[in-house]
Order: sequence, then structure tokens, then C-alpha cells
Amino acid sequence: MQNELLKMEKITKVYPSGIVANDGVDFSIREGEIHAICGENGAGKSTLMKILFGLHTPEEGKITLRGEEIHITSPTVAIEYGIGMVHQHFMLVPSLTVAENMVLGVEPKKGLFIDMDKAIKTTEELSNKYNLHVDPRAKVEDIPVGIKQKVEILKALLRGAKILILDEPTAVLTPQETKELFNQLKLLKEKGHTIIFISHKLNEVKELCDRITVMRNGKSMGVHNTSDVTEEDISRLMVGRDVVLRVEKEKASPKESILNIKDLVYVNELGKKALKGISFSVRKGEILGVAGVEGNGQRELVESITGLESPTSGSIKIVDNEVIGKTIKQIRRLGTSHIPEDRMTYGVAGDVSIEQNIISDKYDTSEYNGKVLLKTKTIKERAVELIKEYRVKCNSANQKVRMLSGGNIQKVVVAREFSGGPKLLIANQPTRGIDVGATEFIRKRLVELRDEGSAVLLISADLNEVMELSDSLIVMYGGEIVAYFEDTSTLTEEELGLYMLGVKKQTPEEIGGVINA
Amino acid sequence: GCGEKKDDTKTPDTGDTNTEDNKTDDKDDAKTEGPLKVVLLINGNLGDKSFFDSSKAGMDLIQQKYGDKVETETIEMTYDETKWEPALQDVSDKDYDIIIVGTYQMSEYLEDIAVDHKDKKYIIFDSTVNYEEYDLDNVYSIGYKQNEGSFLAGVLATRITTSDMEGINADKKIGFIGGMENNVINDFLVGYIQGALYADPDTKVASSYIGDFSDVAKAKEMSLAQFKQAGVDIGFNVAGQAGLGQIDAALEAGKYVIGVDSDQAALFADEKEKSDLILTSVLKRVDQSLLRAIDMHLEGTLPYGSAESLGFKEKAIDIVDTNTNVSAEIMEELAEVEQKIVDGEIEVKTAFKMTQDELTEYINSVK
Amino acid sequence: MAELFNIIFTTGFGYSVLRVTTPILFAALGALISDRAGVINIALEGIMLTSALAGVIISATTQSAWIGLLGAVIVGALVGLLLAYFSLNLKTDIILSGIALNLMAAGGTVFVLFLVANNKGVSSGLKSKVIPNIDIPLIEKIPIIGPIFSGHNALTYISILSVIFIFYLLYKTPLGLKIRAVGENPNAADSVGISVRKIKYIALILSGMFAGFGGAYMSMGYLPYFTRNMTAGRGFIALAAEAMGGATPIGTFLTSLFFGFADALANNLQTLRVPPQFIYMIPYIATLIGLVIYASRKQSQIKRIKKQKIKQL
Amino acid sequence: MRKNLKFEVVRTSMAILIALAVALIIIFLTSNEPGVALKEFVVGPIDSLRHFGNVIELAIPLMFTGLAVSIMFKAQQFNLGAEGGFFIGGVAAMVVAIKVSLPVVAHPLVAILFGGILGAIVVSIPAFMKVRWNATELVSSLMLNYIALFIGAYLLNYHFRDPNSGAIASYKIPKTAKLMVILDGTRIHAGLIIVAVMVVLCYYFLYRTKWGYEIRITGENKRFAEYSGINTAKVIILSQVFGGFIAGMGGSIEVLGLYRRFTWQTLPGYGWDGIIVAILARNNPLYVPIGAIFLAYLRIGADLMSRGSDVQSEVVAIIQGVIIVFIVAESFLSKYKHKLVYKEAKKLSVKGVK
Ligand SMILES: Nc1ncnc2c1ncn2[C@@H]1O[C@H](COP(=O)(O)OP(=O)(O)OP(=O)(O)O)[C@@H](O)[C@H]1O
Ligand SMILES: Nc1ncnc2c1ncn2[C@@H]1O[C@H](COP(=O)(O)OP(=O)(O)OP(=O)(O)O)[C@@H](O)[C@H]1O
Ligand SMILES: [Mg+2]
Ligand SMILES: [Mg+2]
Repeated sequence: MQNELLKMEKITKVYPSGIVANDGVDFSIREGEIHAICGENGAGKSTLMKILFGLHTPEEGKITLRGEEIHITSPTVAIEYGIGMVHQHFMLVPSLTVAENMVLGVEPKKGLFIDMDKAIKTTEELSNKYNLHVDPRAKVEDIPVGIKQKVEILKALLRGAKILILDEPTAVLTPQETKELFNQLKLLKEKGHTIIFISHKLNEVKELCDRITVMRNGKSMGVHNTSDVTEEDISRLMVGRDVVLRVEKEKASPKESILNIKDLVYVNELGKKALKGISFSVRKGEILGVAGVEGNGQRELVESITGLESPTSGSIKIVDNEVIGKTIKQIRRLGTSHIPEDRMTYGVAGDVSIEQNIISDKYDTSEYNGKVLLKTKTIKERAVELIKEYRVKCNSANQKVRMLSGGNIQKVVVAREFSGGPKLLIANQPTRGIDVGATEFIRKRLVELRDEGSAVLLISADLNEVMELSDSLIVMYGGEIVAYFEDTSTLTEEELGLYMLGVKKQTPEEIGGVINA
Repeated sequence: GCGEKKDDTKTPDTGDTNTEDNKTDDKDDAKTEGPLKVVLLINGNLGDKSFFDSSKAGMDLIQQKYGDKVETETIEMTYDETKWEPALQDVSDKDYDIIIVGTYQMSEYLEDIAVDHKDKKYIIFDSTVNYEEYDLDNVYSIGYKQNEGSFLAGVLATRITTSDMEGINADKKIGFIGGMENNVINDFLVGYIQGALYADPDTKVASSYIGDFSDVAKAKEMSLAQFKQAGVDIGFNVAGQAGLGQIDAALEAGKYVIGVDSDQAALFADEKEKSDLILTSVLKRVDQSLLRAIDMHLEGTLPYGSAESLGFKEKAIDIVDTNTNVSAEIMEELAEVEQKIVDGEIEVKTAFKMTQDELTEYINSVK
Repeated sequence: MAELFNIIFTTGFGYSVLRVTTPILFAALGALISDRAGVINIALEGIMLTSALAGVIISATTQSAWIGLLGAVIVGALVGLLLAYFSLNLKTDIILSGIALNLMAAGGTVFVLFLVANNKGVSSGLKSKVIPNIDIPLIEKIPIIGPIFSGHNALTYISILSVIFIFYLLYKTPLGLKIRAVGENPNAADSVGISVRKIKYIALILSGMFAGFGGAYMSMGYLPYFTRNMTAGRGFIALAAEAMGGATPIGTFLTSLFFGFADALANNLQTLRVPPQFIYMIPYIATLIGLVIYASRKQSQIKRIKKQKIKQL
Repeated sequence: MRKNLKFEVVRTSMAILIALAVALIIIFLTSNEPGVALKEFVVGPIDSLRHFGNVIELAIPLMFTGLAVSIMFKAQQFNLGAEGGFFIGGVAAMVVAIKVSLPVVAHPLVAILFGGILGAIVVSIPAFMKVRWNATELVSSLMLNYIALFIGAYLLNYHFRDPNSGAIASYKIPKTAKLMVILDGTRIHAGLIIVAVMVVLCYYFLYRTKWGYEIRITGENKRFAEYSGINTAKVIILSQVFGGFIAGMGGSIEVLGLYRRFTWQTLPGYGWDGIIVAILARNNPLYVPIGAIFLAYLRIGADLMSRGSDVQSEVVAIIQGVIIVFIVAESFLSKYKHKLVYKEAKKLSVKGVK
């Protein structure tokens, strides 16, 4: 109690949609600690932090800093109080340089103009001081996510943040990058910074944090010293029941191959080869995992298969049909389903009802479409069924998808893509940023789908996930497949990491094993 | 259409004020215990400095002259065409005695409505109604012979472009800026060209249309193009408000202007540099013609049920002769020509009787 | 054809291109600055009209052209402010706010004109002042160049200087950086304590000011008085010019000039024998073609940026 | 949802009250007979059958352009070409009415169909330009409006102009082509029936057919639509072809219903009004008639006021602007609304609803 740095008391926030995101939440942090907030999707973590950072105004509650009540009405005020925030989604301006992004809002001036040299110098100095290396002159749109994350942290530090809020910073990072980030965070802690760390990854929380506040349903479930609780305890507090983190699954019994890719080349607009002649196949009844650091061709691969982009050369066959040149609809009609990596961009239309989102791939089939009019009754019934089956938490099938929490939005996507028995399922980061309960549910379903005879291509940056779920695994690096593991059960994360970072590479013969004609 | 029907109407010549007008008298007397209520409907807005303003001035003249004996009112129906018929309906249902409308665009609405309101009198100016098809013995139509006025303008312009006044070049070229292509504007142009050729058969006439009646800046640009690029020395603007742009162009280029509908020099009375450039204006005296009509109505001599076409003779067309920059000889010549027109010695062509091809050919022949 | 070339290759024609360009350029710069801040200002037309009237009234009352200009610009800023208030505070759809303002300006100016000049058409009764023309000392003497570039209205030169001003403002000053950030990623700007609303306010006010210059040029330079609806769609043309210019100062300048050229050409062609309706179309068709050329050139680039944006999410 | 509706009603009424207050202030400041002016403005449009007829007559074209804009906006296409489409529809009606002779009923139907087709062509050019070259439809549609205008003006001047008329006007539209008046004592014509049918059709089209579904999904999230297999290029074009068709129909019907001759020299402005109507109606075809009648009521009230009193007609423009801005203002009274929401949520959570 003695060294309470900041205290939020009885915070209540009601969104205009009527959702009570925070319901009398108490939260406090001590000077110099790393404090985790855990909770299911929609538990109110981001909301609480956005309030602390002045992005939202609570209806009730008070905030005290070193015993004095403060009113954080805007991010500017928060910054003045030494609070900095790294958001769940990047808050960078792509067309500006790193240095410009750094000084945005606190620009050094030379007369009327921005002192660009000084901005660059400050960035360099800061980046050296905290051992967070970035190139100040690079345009943000050209740098990888890991660096963006660093820029975000530097941004907060530049503004004099003593209290640093990190909202799910590791969701997009590789294990190596995560490790590096943790080192730097520990360094920051040593230098006297206080850190609030939000994550769904309990092992990370265990590793990094001193204390942990668990939230459920907009309420605080109490504070614990991390060392006093196990991951299972935390999970139980979060969801209010025991969860099985391990997915029970039988050994796969793959049959004939469904997806056959041969010498796939993809050259992007800048003339860069994003895929350098990739070949592999996925068989009926197996889950083939694709591991790899983001930006090594996974996105291009997925977009080529699903028809969102057309590759430069090579061949993609789904059940013996060449799909290059086919429309997305034709590819879907071959029995392809796709869980996109970014659900809000590709997976749903936020302002449209759940029901309408659930039929987006089949609205024009005879199942839902009559001679002229859509079969509204059938659509409704089917939606209600799926909502039940996939346990989507919502008021009704008419509710706008945007009103749901991240995990439930993902369930809507999954419900649509899993139903109708796909021959081939492309699952791209299917559980990114969603809570344990939903993750468990989706993983289970994925395995069930495999057992029902679908071929599954699973792309995930979450190593735990690919290793857990995949029957066999390929690793992508620099637009190539650098490793193939027929059996994942003996694999370690460390070994996989070496392939992902391009340190190791298998022989062509070893890799060739993934091709099952 | 001020022009087209004028010759086949069964109208007695306008000069005679003793046309017997009958049936209406007693009715009028019966009703008009109070003042005579006259309403003017403008199918546009006031402030055009020409046509509509002149009609409003006519209402003022009437009010001045008759004082308490009349009650006048002016209603702007704006330029939105869909509003005109309802507005005319509305006033016809109210207790006005005489309803005045103007322009061709109102004539067909008037035909329909006047038939159903025989207790009302209607006057339409700058157009006529179709007396043959409809029973319209309560409507009086006034047309104007604008081509007579612009004939004089053509003569004047040609004399100026061949004069030794300041800023005049060697080319024998005069200009014309029209608002939009329509028969009245074309009628102006035809008279203008004919007048120019009458004065000198070698005269060239550059003519441009703005495309609307409001874009003053565009009118200025086009006039400048005529003055500076095409070698025109004097322009004639028949473009309502937009025409004002020509005056500014003339000021900038050191050239001359002939105005229309109202005395444009008087508009710029306190900007001498401008008013000096406006050598004359061709006036359509809507005001005078309306006053004349009310006079005749009160005398009981207004020939309802017929159309009249008014020109120089009836003082319904006039040109301004106050600019001292124009030499006395030219003014004299103009007076002579005017007399010849009144006497019928010169027959002025009218666009109303030309086909589009004839018209285009006539205009192109002097380009 | 020969006649056509005779027209184009005269200094008078070159001069008139610049003259016609000026109001469009001002308004297009106004469009540019608000666009870069992520707000579309469809009210440029109305703002120009309002400022044109304000300039006339204020210069007539103060008997000073420059105070009149100042007044016009301030009024432009105020209308920009009003647009900002509607769209940012009341959260009225910005396109609709713009349309509403245009509507109000079209009627309101005539109404005010009637109140002050007792006339609904033209303000010539008011003794308003004009911004003078300026001869540029050295350039004036050079053949061909001189007659084309010298002797324009002061506002024409101000419009060209404005291009440079806006270039520096956008790319070299803190405000410009903020404007670009707000336009491209308002959340990012918000998260570093930049008030997105404030920046959009500023951008719309600046936008209004430039449109105000354009309006002042119409009634105090191009013409010496105000007339009903005197802007006649130039505000919309400016939107086209800005879009065609790819939302950059230099691009906008060039496309405005291009539009001025097309317009001047149309005005001159009438002296030849072509049905006028076809000539009226020239500037608009030219814009369409220009738009296509610009857009297709830009297409691949946009695709790339879009991708990166997706990746970044 | 019900609560929402109630709130919308309260808010809209407040907006109208505020605008009326502004109107009142202007009227009192500038009029010597404010009572008369106000009466004309507020009750004028319903004080006689004919005046009410005027409201409906005006609402017909507004509904057409309102529908057209709604459909295009629903697909997130900011095409401002309803203006040009409407105009060219009028031109098409002139062409068919004058050049083709057909029996009653068939004549206007053919004319309207032709108007719709021409409207669709004009309005969808920006759509093609967008799909093909990614040119912004907002700007290109603005330009096309003018081009449509000049094409129409050319046709009228050089091919359809009645040389016997004093102004630029086409030959008379023959009786066979005219839409008949359906309510005596007004000018309300058969166009009302057509537009009523169109409202229902558009509603069903948008909300009950697969094409409407495609339009809505594309409008809400184009990338999601693509991902789902929807051909968004096709949808973008379709929405504008459809919008243009309706706008064109509207133009034809306006000319055949209210005009004796085709006389348009400038763009009639209904395209812009259509945007207002669409936004008032939140792009929902079913609400378009309400928005259109509201706007028409306002306009007719204003006309009657300026005709029947000394208030200048231009004042009306200001009043209209204020009303529109406040009605559409999303955050107008939002604080009040939030308080309601908060109270409600509070109540629920006290009751322990989970
Ligand atoms: N801007 C908003 N408007 C309306 N409702 C919102 C908004 N932001 C969040 N919510 C709702 O508030 C609740 C809490 O959301 P919050 O973002 O705080 O959850 P979270 O704990 O951060 O979840 P996650 O783990 O998915 O990030 C959710 O039900 C969500 O739907
Ligand atoms: N303006 C909004 N209106 C309603 N709900 C919103 C709004 N903005 C965000 N939400 C919802 O609030 C929830 C929490 O938002 P947040 O930004 O924290 O995303 P999230 O749920 O954590 O998802 P993810 O982790 O995948 O990004 C989400 O379900 C989101 O859909
Ligand atoms: Mg969150
Ligand atoms: Mg000469």
C-alpha cells in the first residue's frame, strides 16, 4: 500500500451502444513494477487503459496519482502526467518517416519550421539509450512490425512516459522478438519506469510481470502476485471455470491431397519476389501448419490460394482444379474456406448484423436465395442455429457485429467458414488476440473439422498454436519453404525459431517431403 | 414570342386608342368600389437591371400616377419553372383585378388558367397567347420589336469601329455577347447584324453566347476574347446580369459597349470612366408599355383578346442618346434611320421568321 | 485549325489563362488543405460566394480594398469554421453540411445584397474597391513573358505565392505534419495528444480562407462588384482540380492551370463557328480525361499503399 | 431499438423547432407582417388541396433522386451524378415524346424507359472510370453533370426547338405522352404511382435480393465483400447503373408530368436535393418518401411565404440549411441520449442482469 503510484477507483464506463465496459473497476499500480492485466476479450482491459490515457471519459470513478486526484481529459493531459500508451493496434502514420512519427505533436522547431535534423538526432539518441534500434529516416510503411513496435515504445518514452501502458504488444511478434522486447521492458523497469502489460498469453505474464489484475465482464477479479498463482489459476479467474489449454486430438490419418501448389512465384508491385517458387500439398484429413515470422510470404501465399491476388507464375490446384485465374467465388465454390488474419478488415462488415455476416459466402446459393428474393426465414433460422452452435455471445442475430467483442467476432467468422463442410480450410491466425475460452473453442473445432475430412492449412505466428495443432509443419522464410517437419510432436520452440529466423535451412530433399502428389 | 404572331393578329394598329372594349366595363365598375388591384408576377427575380426591373418600374409608375386608385403588388416567383403555374393559379383565385405576367414561358400557363378565370383580366408582355386555339378575350398581349432597337445599335457600332475615336483599330469588326441562345436574343442579333450591314456591308460581327444569364466573369472573359483577340472595338451585350461583364472588359481593353434593357450608363452614373464607354443602350420599355396598358384599361380602351407588337412608334423600344462621346452626325443618322423604320421604309429582319439553318448561316456569314 | 493556333499563341491568351486560373487555384488550394486533413470541403463554392459579397461590402464601408480583402478572407474563415462546427461538433455528414452551406450561401448572399444594396442582382450601387493590378518591374520588359506574366491582379500573384506557402506549410512546419498525420491516421494523431478535432478545425478554417481569397478575387479583382451566383460552379471545378492534382500543392497548381487553359480556350473558340454547347463542354471533358490519366498513373501506387495499410493493421 | 426510435423522434422535432426558431428570428427581423409570413410558411402548404398537391408534385422528383442517391450511397459510391441523370432523363423524354408516336400509356412508358436507360448511361460512366482507372467518382460525376447539360442543351437548340416559340423550348409534348393527372384540382400525376412502386421495389431490391445484399455488403466493407466472393467491380457499376436508371426515370416523369414543353437550360438541382433526401432517409428507400415530402413541404411553405408576405424568398434557403444540418446532426442531443443510455444500463446492472 505504501508505494501506490497510481490508483483508479470505481471506474464505470458505458459506451453509447449501452455496453457497460467497466463496472466499478478498482485498479492500482506500484512504482517500478510490471503489472499485468488479464481477461477475456471484451472484459474491459483496453477500455480501462483508454480511460487512463484520456481517450475515453468514464461516467464515474476517480483517478489518483501519488495520492492526488487528477482528471485525465485527453491524451495530452495523460502525457503531461507521464503516462504513455502503446496501443493494441499500431498508431503510426505510414507515409511519414520514423523520426517524423516520433516527434509528431512535440516537434522540435527551427524558426517556423520543423528542425528535422534535431528530430533525427533525438530519435537516434533515445534509441541508443534504451537499446531499441530503429532507423529514423525510414518510412514507417516500409519497416517490419517488430520495428514498428519499438517505434511505438520510443514514442511513449520520448514524451517522458514514466508509466507505460502496453496493450497486447506481443500479439504480432515472433518468440525471438518477444524475448527481446521483454529484455528491454525489464531494462526500462530498472531505469525506474512502471509498466502496465496486457496480454492473453499467460506464460508471458508469468515470465515478465510482478503482479496481475484479472478482469472479467467489466469487473476487477482482484490483484495477485504473479508468483503466487499458476496459469491455471489465472485462467480460472478469467473465465470463471477450468479451461483445458491442451487440445486433445487423435493422430491424423491423411488421405488424398486436396491442395497442390507447384513452383508458385509472386512478384509484388515493387518488383520484389515475395514467393520464390513454392511447392507443397495439403491432404484430406490433415492440418499442415505454416510457421514463420510475419512478412515472409505467408500473406501472399494465402491471398494467392484464395484468389484475393493473382500470383505471377506457378500452379495452384484445389481438388485437381487449377485456380489461378479463377474468381474468388469460383474458388470458394470448389469448397475452400478462409479465416482471414485481420477479421475487421476482411472477415466481417462491422455495421451489418450477425445474420447477414454469416451468409456472406453463400447468400446466392439455393439454400438462401429463392428465384428473386432471399429466403429470409431460412437465413434467420440458420443464423440462430450457428450462433448457438458456436456459442457467439450476443443479444440477437440482428445485432451489429461491431457490438461484439473480438473473440465473438472471430466466432462469427469461424461459424461461417466452418459450416458447410469445407474441403479445404485456410486458417490464417485463427486465434490471434482472442481470449483463452474462445481460443480453446476454435482450436477444438479446427481439429473436429480435420477429423470430418477437411484439409487444413494453418498459418499462425503463435508458435504454441502451430505446434499444438499441426500434424505436420512447414516453415517459411524469405519467400521460401526452409523446413518441413512431418511430425511436430518432437519439435521444440527453440529449434523452430532458428528456422524462422533463417539461421538454419533444410536440404531440398527434406523439404520435398511436403509434396504429396 | 413577341414577334411571331404579331402580323397575323387581328389587332388594330396600336396607335388607335379608341378600340372599343366593351363587356368588361360594367363588371369592373361593379367590383371596383375599392382600388384597382394589379399584381405583377415575375418569373425570375428582381435585380436583373433589365427586363424584370423594368416591369417593376412600370408598376411603380402606375402607382405614382394613380395613387390611391390602384393597389399594386409584385411577386417574384423565382427562376424555378415548376413554381410558376401554382403561383399564377394562386393569384387568379385571389381578389386581384388585373394580373400581369411576362415572357414566353408564361404564355401557355396563362392560356390554361385565363380560360377558367373570366372575371379576371390578364396582361402578358414580351409574348403572346394563342388566341386562335383558346377563348382568351380577357388577355391582352404585348410584344416588342427589339430587332428595331438593335438595328440602330448595329448602325452605331459600325460607325464607331470605323471612327477615329480613342482605342479604335483598323478592323471593321463589332461584337455581340448573348446570354443563351433563344429567339429573343437571336432577334436582337439579327437586327444588329442587319443594321451593321446597312451601315457598311463589309462589317464583321463576332458573336458569343455565355450559356447562362448570371456568369458575369465568363461574360467578361468572352468579351475580352473579342476585344483583345478578335479585334472587336465595340460590343453589344444582351445577357441580362451577365452582360455587365462586357462593360468591365471594355474598360480593361479600352473599348466600347452598347447596353440593353436598361440604361447601363445610368447604372454606373458615378463611375464616369465606365459610363463613358457605354455609348448607348437599347431599351425595351416594359415600364412604359405597362403604364400605357393600365392607362388604356382605365379608359376602357385596352384591346383585350388581342396581341399588339410595340416598337419605336409606340415608344416601347428606345435607345439612349445621352452619351456625349458619340458624335452629333452619328446621332443624326440614327434618328433618320429610326424614322425610316417607323415609316416602314426599312424593313427589319426578325429571327422569329427564320429557321435555325437560315439563322446560323446569317450569323456565320458575318463572322 | 490555323485560327485556333492563332488564338493560342498570343500573349493575350497566355495572360487570360492566368487570369481565369486564379479563382480556381485559390479554391483548389482550399480543397487541398482540408483534404490533407481528411475532411472534404464541398462548401468551397458557397464560401467563395459569401466572401465575394463580404469583400464588396467591407471595402465599400471602409473604402479600402485591402481591408475588404481581409474581411473577405476572415468571412471565408468563418464559414469554414461553421462547416467545421457542423461536421465536427454536431457530427452532421460533411458532404451534407457542405451542400447545406452552399444552399445557404446562394440564397443568403442575395438576401444580404438586397438588405445592403436594395438590389438582388448586382452590387454596383455600393462603392466597393478593387485590388490593384501590379506590373512586375523586370519581367514586364521581357517580350512575350512580360505581357503574359506581368500586369496581373495582385491576387493572381498571391495565388501563386500561396502554392509555395502551402507547400512549406504542409511539408516543413509542425502544423503541416499534424495535418498530414490527422488526414492519414487520425487515431495515431489522437494517441500522441494531437487534438484531431482542433487540427481539422484549423484545416477547414484555412480552407475557408483560401476560398475566401478566391471569392475576393471574383468581386474585387476579376470584376469590381458582386453579382448573384457569380462563382458559377468554380468551387466545384476546384474540387476536380485538386483531385486531379493528386492532393499535392504542385499537382494542384498544374491542374488548376490546365483547367484555366481549357476554360480560356473555350471562351476564345466562340469567335469561331462551332455550336457553343460543344465548346462549353471542353473544360469538363478535359477534366475527365485528366482525371483518368492521373488516376491510372496513380493506380498501381495506390494499390501498393493500400496493401501496406492492410499489413499495418 | 424502440427507445432509439423514440429518441430519433424527439431529436428530429427539436431540430425542426430550432430551425423554426431561426426562421422566426429572421422573419421578425426582416418582416413587417411576421404573423402572416409565419402562417403562410407553416400552414400554407396544407391550407388547400392545391397547395398540398404542390407539395406532392414537388416530392415526386425528390423521391426519384432520393432513391437513386440512396442506392449509390448504400454501396459507398459518392456519385453526385443524379443531377445529370435526372436532366438527361428529361431530355430523353423530350426525344421520345416528340420524335416517336405511340398510343397513350405506351408512349410515356417508352419515354420513361428510355430516360432511365440514358440516365443509367450517364451516371454509370463515373462507375466505369472508377472500376477501370480508379478515378474518384465524386469529381467525375460532377463533371459529367455539366457534360449532360450541354448535350441536352445542344439537342434542344439544334434539333427539338420549336422555332415558333419565343424562348428556348421544345415542340409541345403530345397529349399521348403526358402522364395523366390523378387527383383533380392538383397537378399530381401518375408519376406518383410509379414512384410509390419504385420505393417498394427499391426496398425489396436492397434488403431482400441477392443484388441488394451485394450492394450493402460492398458498401459496408468492400474488402470483406471481395473476400466473400462478391464481384465488387460489378456491384459498384450495378449500383450506379441502377441509381442512374432511377434518376433518369425521374427526369422523364417530371417532364411528362408537369411540363408542356421541355425547357431546361440549366441543371434542375434535384440531384443535390436527392442527396439531402437520401441522407435524411438514412439511405433507406422506405424513408425516402418521408424525407422527400418533408423537404417539399419546406420548399412550398417557403414559396407561399415569399409570395404571400414581404419576406424575401431567399431567406428560405437559410432556414432550409439550418433544418437540414440539425436533423442530420448525429451528436445533436447526443449527451442527452448518452445520459438515457447510461441510466438504462445502470438500472439493468443494479437488477443484476448478466
Ligand atoms: N468504442 C466502443 N464503443 C462501444 N463499445 C465498445 C467500444 N470499445 C469497446 N466496447 C465494448 O466494451 C467492452 C469492453 O471492451 P474492451 O475493449 O475494454 O475489451 P478488452 O478487454 O480490451 O478485450 P480484448 O481482449 O478483446 O482487447 C466490449 O464488450 C466491447 O464490445
Ligand atoms: N466504435 C465502436 N462501436 C462499437 N464497438 C466497438 C467500437 N470500437 C470497437 N468496438 C468493439 O470493442 C471491442 C474491443 O475493442 P478493441 O479495440 O479492444 O478490440 P479487441 O476486441 O481487443 O479485438 P482485437 O484484439 O482482435 O483487436 C471489439 O469487440 C470492438 O469490435
Ligand atoms: Mg483490447
Ligand atoms: Mg475597327
